[in-house]
Amino acid sequence: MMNNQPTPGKALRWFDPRHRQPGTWAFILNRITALGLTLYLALHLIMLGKLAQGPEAYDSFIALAKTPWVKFGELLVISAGLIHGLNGIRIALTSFGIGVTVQRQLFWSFLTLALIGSAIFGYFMFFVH
Amino acid sequence: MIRMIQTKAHAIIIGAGFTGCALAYDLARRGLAVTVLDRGEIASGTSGRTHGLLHSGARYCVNDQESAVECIQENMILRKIAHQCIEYNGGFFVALNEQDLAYGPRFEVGAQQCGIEIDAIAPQKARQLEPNLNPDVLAVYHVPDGVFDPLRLALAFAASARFFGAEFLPYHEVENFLTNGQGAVSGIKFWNRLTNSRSELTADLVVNATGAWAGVILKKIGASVVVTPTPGIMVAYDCRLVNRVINRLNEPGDGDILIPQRRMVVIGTTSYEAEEVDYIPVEKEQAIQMNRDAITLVPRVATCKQRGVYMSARPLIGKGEAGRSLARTFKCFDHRETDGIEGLVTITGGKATTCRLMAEKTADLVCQKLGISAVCETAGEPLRSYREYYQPSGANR
Amino acid sequence: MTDRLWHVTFSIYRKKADQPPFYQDFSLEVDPDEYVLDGIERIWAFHDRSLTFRHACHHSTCGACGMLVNGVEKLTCITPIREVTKDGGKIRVEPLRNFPILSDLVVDMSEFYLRMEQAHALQVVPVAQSTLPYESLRFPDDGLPHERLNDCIECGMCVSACPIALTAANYQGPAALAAAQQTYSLTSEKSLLALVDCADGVWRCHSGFECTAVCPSNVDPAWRIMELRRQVIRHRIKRIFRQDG
Amino acid sequence: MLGTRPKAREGAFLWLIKILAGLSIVIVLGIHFVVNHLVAPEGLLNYADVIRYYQNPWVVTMEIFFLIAVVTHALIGIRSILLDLNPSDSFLSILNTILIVVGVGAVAYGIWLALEIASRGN
Repeated sequence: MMNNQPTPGKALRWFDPRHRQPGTWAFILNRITALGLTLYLALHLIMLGKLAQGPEAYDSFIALAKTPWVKFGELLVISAGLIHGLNGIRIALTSFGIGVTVQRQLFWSFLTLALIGSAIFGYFMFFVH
Repeated sequence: MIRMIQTKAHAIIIGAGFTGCALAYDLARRGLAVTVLDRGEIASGTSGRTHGLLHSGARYCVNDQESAVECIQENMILRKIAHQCIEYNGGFFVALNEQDLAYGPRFEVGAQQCGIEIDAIAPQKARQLEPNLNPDVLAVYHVPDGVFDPLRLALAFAASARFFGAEFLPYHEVENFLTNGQGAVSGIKFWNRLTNSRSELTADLVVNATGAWAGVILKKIGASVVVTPTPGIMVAYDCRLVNRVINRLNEPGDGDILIPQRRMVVIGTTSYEAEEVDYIPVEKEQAIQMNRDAITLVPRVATCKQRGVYMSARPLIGKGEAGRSLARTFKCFDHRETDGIEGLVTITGGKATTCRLMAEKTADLVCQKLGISAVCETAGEPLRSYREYYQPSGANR
Repeated sequence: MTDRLWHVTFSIYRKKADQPPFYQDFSLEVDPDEYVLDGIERIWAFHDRSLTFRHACHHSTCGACGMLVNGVEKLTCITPIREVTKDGGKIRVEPLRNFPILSDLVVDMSEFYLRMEQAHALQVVPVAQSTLPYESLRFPDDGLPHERLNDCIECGMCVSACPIALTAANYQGPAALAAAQQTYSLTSEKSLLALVDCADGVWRCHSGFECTAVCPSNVDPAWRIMELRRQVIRHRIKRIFRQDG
Repeated sequence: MLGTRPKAREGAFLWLIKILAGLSIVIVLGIHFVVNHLVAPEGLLNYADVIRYYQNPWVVTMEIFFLIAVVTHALIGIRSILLDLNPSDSFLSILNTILIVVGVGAVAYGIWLALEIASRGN
């Protein structure tokens, strides 16, 4: 076949960023953030179930959610969301042939946008509340 | 790997360059079982490293008319059967000084004698057709030159040969000949470089189509053929400045041809004799000289970057003091006549463009020696797609 | 053009039949302006005749000599040694990725060529339509219909660089998709759209743009895949309206 | 023909849905954060706020739509990652059914939850 025994074991080499272009970093980032966000989606749905169990269950969970570690986790989720979302827009645009020749600049600008966004959220989450 | 039952006559061809592949196609089409061995892959020797000129013969129409006639006839045939890898836009012979102009009349007579259709074009019109041409061009003739991709032309013949049952064994280096009691060649010993194993293969006849290495192979059996490997340099630049092949209107000399190919232009060539041609180092002075010659033909080459530079050793027949004076035609040697060895034929010399004709003449000799009456049919129909060469056997039958 | 020679070590991937692969070092005196392929050929000629590697034209028109040089796909015949290492440096040479290895640096490209054949890839194209639409480069054009050998030299390096071709067995690959786009733009054969409009065709590409980065001859397969997607969608929409209309 | 595995046509269809779902997520997330900050400046951090937030029927529909978009986008994405791991055709059909079951289950659970919360208000 085209590649020699394409085993899932080779999938780890997706994440080998050496000698790779920004395009592939975007591809790697997208996959990692996607897996993270899906995990969060599952947890989010399960946790919301506590709402159905009534006020005490939910409020005690929220108390837990205020601890710095969980907050930091939420910040990670938010930055993953920003990176995945903005990069998703980049891929949507290029996939319709828009901006293909400037895809590299798109990647860098969206990545900085996402990091700035995460910083803002981080500031609000840790210093304001 | 000995061939067990042998209904068809079996021929081994050493060398998978233009001649080897074309001969494999011709013999396979005439019903022989054919095995082609090459120490590298297709066209990894001289054939691959040509500049790709589909020769119109115009360069040799004054002083080597035999070679010129062969070229123009084959040029027209290849345009029909191998268009898949030929960019055919014609060519210019341009005069840039008085000495070139003096060559004009002899050029016209020679071309007319060889049946090469040329027509004179006003320099001003020529500059309009090729804006990057040297502005102080004095006279221009249009000739039916074309350009091909070397590897794909050989592959097209090889794919067609495989379609008719020929078998190719790349990376199999022939190390020696097998002989039966009476001093006749009965096969070859080879080293399979893919698996690093050695074996033998018998055949009714062995054809030595190794071009510039013809002499080297024959030493192993005490036969010989007078072939002088004559290396020449070619330099590729990274911008396609012309659509037509630009030749200098004069005697064959150094740096007298600039060929468009894909997005490049390739300037060729030089000529000197050499003994050892397995590896020919590139001399920088020759590359610099080629750059100067290219700039004289098309000044804007000065703004281009060198993309590649390479040497390849043409097989010239006979021993001459200057590489150029040797005849550029090809020759078929039946070693029964020349060395008293039966079952061995050598084909060498010639030009890339005449590979089909070289194969035809060699196939005629091989069939006559093996008592086969089939005739050549390779000029009639287009070759198979060169990509079919890579298909697993039987995929395209 | 310095005349001082560099001392360079070629570390070449070696593998015969089913023996385990290993790296063999060869140290050479090279002129930095020579090409990587010249070094490899010198190693074959003077050091180890069992070294197998694909090469033919030595000036980037045949596409046979694509290899991994220090981990990056390079056409070794046009890659100056100066570009990939320094004096006293090392050059790691490996076969292309994503292709079965036959021996040493030679890979099996039969599947690749079959895919190009199915995509009706052209080798000779009209000069006027032979560059990418967004390219400002214009070849000399005297109004007469000229033809030229296509940009794509079928070296397979885009497939070697593609992160999807790394694991997806049936992915048609950037080269075949780029060829289908070019042929469709010249001949509008609808069968090509049907061929590529599937989970193993244009929809499998994840915009890594690696193919365009390693392509030695300005084919820009990534752009062509995205353009092909637009053609496929346009064709689908037209077909939907035609069915209703 | 080589390359068109049994589910030939579904490459484009799923890809389009993924892109549309993705875009709608970006939009809804945008609204979500804006509305969220207007309704409860520090976020829905206690039970009462959540119940009040869910009284507005627009919010309920938006949240359900958001849930469907996220679940489809996520599952199609996961499937295309798994597709790149070269599953055999039979395994892929099992995969498809699993993903559909998970998807429908999650959406059903989400809708039930949203309606349950909304009903808690009166």
